[in-house]
Amino acid sequence: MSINVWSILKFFAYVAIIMFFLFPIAWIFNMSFMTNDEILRKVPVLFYEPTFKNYIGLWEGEIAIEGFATMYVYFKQNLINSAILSVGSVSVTLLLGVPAAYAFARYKFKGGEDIAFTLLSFRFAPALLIILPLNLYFSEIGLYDSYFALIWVYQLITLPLLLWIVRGYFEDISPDIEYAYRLDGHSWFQSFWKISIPLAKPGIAAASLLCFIYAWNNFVFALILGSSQIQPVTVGALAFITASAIPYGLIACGIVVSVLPTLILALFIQKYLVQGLSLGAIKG
Amino acid sequence: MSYLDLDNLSKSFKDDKIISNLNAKIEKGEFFVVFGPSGSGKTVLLRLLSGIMMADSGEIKMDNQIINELHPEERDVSMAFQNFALYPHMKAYENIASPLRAKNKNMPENEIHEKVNEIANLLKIGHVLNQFPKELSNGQKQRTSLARSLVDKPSVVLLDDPLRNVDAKIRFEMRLELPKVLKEFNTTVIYITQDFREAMALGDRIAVLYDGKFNDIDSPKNIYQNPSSLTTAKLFGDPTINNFDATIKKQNGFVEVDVNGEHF
Amino acid sequence: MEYDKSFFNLYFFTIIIELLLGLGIALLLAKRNWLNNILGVLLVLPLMIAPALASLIWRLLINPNFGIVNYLLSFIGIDDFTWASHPDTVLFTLIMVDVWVFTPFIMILLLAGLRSLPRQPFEAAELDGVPEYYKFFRITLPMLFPFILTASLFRLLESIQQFDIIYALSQGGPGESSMVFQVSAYLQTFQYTNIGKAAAMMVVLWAICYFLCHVFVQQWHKLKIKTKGELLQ
Amino acid sequence: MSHSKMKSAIDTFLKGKMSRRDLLIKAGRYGIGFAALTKLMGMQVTSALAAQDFDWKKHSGTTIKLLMNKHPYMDSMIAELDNFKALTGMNVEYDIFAEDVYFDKVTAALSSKSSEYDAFMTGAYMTWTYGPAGWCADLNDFIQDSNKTNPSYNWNDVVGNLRDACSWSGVAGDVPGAAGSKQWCMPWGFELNSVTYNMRYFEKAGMKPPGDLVEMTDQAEYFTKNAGSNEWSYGIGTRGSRSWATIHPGFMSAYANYGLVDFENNGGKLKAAMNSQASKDFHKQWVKMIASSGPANWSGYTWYEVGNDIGAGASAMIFDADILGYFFNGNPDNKEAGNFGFHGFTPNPSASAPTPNVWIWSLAMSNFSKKKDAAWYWMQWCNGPENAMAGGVKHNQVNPVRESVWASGDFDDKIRGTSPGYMEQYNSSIDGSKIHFTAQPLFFETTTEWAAALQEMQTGSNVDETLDKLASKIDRMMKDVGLA
Repeated sequence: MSINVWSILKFFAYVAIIMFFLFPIAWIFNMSFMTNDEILRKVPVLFYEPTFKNYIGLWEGEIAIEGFATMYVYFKQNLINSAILSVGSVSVTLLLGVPAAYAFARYKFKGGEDIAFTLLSFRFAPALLIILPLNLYFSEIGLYDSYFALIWVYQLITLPLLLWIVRGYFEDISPDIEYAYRLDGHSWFQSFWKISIPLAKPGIAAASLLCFIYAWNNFVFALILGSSQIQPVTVGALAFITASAIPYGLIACGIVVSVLPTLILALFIQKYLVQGLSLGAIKG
Repeated sequence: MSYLDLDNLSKSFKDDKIISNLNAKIEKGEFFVVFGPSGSGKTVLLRLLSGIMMADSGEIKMDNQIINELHPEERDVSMAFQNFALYPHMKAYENIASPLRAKNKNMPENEIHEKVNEIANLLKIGHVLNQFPKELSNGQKQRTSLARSLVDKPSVVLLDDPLRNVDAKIRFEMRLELPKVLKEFNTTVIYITQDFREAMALGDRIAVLYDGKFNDIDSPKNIYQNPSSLTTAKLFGDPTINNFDATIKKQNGFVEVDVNGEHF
Repeated sequence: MEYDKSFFNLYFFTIIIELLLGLGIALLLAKRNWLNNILGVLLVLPLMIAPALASLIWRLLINPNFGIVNYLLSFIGIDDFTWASHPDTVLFTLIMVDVWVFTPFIMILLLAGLRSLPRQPFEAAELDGVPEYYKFFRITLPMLFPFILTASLFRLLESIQQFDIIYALSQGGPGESSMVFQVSAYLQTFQYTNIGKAAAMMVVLWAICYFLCHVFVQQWHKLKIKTKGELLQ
Repeated sequence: MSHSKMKSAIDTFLKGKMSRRDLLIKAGRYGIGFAALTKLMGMQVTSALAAQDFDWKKHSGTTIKLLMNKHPYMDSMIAELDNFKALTGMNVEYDIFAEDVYFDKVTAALSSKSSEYDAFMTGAYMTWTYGPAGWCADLNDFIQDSNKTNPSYNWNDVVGNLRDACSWSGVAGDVPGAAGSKQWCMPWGFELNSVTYNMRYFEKAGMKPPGDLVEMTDQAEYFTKNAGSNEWSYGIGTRGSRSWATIHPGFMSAYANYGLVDFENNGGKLKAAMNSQASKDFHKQWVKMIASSGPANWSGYTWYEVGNDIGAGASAMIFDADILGYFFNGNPDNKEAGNFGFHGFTPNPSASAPTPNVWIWSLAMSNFSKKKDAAWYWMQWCNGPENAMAGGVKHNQVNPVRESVWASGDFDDKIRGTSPGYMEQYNSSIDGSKIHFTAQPLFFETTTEWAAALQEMQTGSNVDETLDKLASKIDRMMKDVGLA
């Protein structure tokens, strides 16, 4: 009896969660195949002839509004920019953050905690506070409007996140396992590469995914520090709104397309996320 | 000339002296048991010997070479950890093969295969080589860990209370089996335990560690019969008898034992 | 300041709801099967949409003229819900959208945490026939606590600064009802061009974050040591 | 035959040696209609300009960079940009950002004194901050310099109200355009806040567009009350976000029409006047209208939602920028496109004509530009008579700022063909249109507070009290900067 109640509750929990979190997503997906006329109805249309006009328009970058004007969108370039910025940022973060996280987890050196905390404090440096001075600074040293500068600034968001998540995972690995590997005759670097990193993989995977998402979604840094040539999809998609319409179909379509790379990455990473326990018994 | 020479070794953490001015000379091929109560610094000693920790002062000489400053991977020492420290993401076979791959860069795969199987069969784990550590029983984990420390025939094997985390039956079996296996390798063994019976059963010599140094180093028989101090004697007493709250005092040249108010 | 109250309400409610919901979902999805694996990825979708765009879409979803959410609500008798356009409902709306976007963040971290917990304590508890709730409160929760702290730390720091959802949905209105620190700092910087004043506000914000963060990190260290039982060396 | 003679006549005209009137007379003599004349001019513009006694090639090879808002004006500029490049040999780069974030970008660029951008789009209100802060250049230095400005530029062709609105002395309370004003920007396109209504709905309801605010309120209420069985959802669309943008369109236009002011100016000291009795009465009327028949989620409404709603047929009319109605009417993706009528609106029953508050998309020059002279070449081309004509006739450059474009037959034909009542609306409104706000440096602070107060009143708080509170708050703010 009690098991029944429990599983009924569980069923409703699933339904509620799916409805709340995924229904809007499904509706966005749905809208991406609709015209604005079909989207903006008092009573929603459920059956309509799906149009690929939005997708084609995004791809071609030119949307002709019949007898009125031609709308230009630079979404493809925005997508490429987002990809460069996010992949670049996450790569740099992994390169710097994983060894640093390891150092903070393993070596209790003097001032180590202070450095770790300072790095964390970058994360809560309010963007509005630093963005104007940064703009001034980057203009002065000729870094305004460069991918490099943005990837650098993105580290403020991604590096602390990765550092603090991955650090916890490293701390969970028994140091004896690493010592054992070194006593086998492997160098410090080999034990880091072959033991510590593989064992912290679920944490590194989860942190990288989050870093990627945050880099991908960043808005204000790119907006202020870059020309329209290097704007990511987040800024680009807002430009769909014109003086003659809010093309919701196109915006929905832009969201769908902009989410796809992250979704694919998440699916790819998922096996590591899931791996967590299956390696299990890290402690013995 | 002894093979392993510990000269005035000291190690402390903050203000805590764990090991102070410890001396020992260990012969080649000897089964040297370090016995001491928990918290006496046995594990620290092993870590100093293996290079995981560096001594504050004193010297460790191996074959007349000072090895204090050498990294773990540079010392011809292997170790089996109390908690096994198996690599969870590698199968038992790869766990055991690890030292072979590390120290003999170009060892052909078939030779590795041969050596791993040889030691695995000797330790009766030939049938679990294809399993991950989490799929092994504690006894099998322990044997895998031993196999890993022995497979490359190191000059010195450090065994950190290897029987502590296995159940009584296996412990009993292994106590008989271990000396035989180790003899075949003709290697110097430093074995840590806090079980005096185990120490007596296994050791060629026993060193009794407390107060940061070796207080007795002698054959099991001698230590048992002629302990150099009361503390040693107490440690080697049968635990069931000593299971009372007892105060031991030296009074008027006599030893006085005070148990629940009664004097002996 | 006049917006102290909504400031407090917004952050604390939001984070507590996100934590509880994130933990609940993580527990629900902890067991590995095809449904949970798929949901584990799909439920991250809201986080993958930039908050600025997510808010734009939510504005449409809750638009009284065209919004699907309003349409569906009318079936259960809720007509003319005022959402972000009335002081009584604006906080609810902001929290709802924030929860929608950011619960997945907590969910990912806790799910990864749950799945990396060592098994022995659970196995032992199962052998002893310990009841579920006891297992949850005495084993799962304490072991998960460092993860919970990390997740809430990041959410707290983020939501104290993050303004795009609030700005897109209510600009701090109606009236002053959802005016928070960072929205007013944004207005000072970019609309009023009182850059100095805005910077001063931001420094205060930074100091608050610094303090909160410090407390959190200390707790985090303590918990780590406690849950580990022993710290090596 | 007549064409070649006409060409030389146009040349003479373009060189500024013949008046427009003479040109038209000549054209009539050769039997050339106005439309054909315009086309002919368009073809000849580039070569004609090039033939002027003006060194268009002076900055040949220079690249300037613009910071622009995503807007139809910008689209029409880009469409003609090759002509400019051919004429001057200059290169023009531009960054375009969505309006939602555009001014953030401008503020960031200017406040960091970046020389990245040479010219940018702005509104007149913004220059009340940018100008006194030294962020943008006084364009009088260029307009009045015949060495820098081509002879056919004809600054006086730009509607006078607009020219004035883009200039200011920098002294709080001084009227824009008064003596001592600096030209912080130049008008490029503008918006009059009038009524755009759905003709189909009004016909169905048997109504004519509203004569005054009371009638508008009644009509709006009718539409809202009868929404259930009809296609529409509510009566009147206005903005309601917590922002200056809520105050400046319909609201300020109506406010001014009642003769109300935002501040009383006592010799440079400003006193908030939103809580005068007349203002309170007006607010009550306005709040009653939006609360009873505005959009259900009015507070938060931005210009694009106002446009979106009338475009999709949710609202029956809007009291907002005329061009918003124009653009949504023209875009066939909107359900109700083509059904809109335009109406110059006089809210005050005792007023004689509309008094729209005007929004002007303008061009300003960054004071940090290192290529100001070159940037000025682009600016004088961009809002020069030739390009304004091309924008108005060939593209969607409504509303053009030059009287010559409004007077052109082609433009007239184009507007009348698509937008019933639009020309009449313009003609009835333009004389009364200007910036009805008091020019002062805290414009954005005070109007944002004003919008917040409106939101409070719309959601039920007492109008009198709220306005008293607003006025004292604004007085306090003015006092803090020494203006009260």
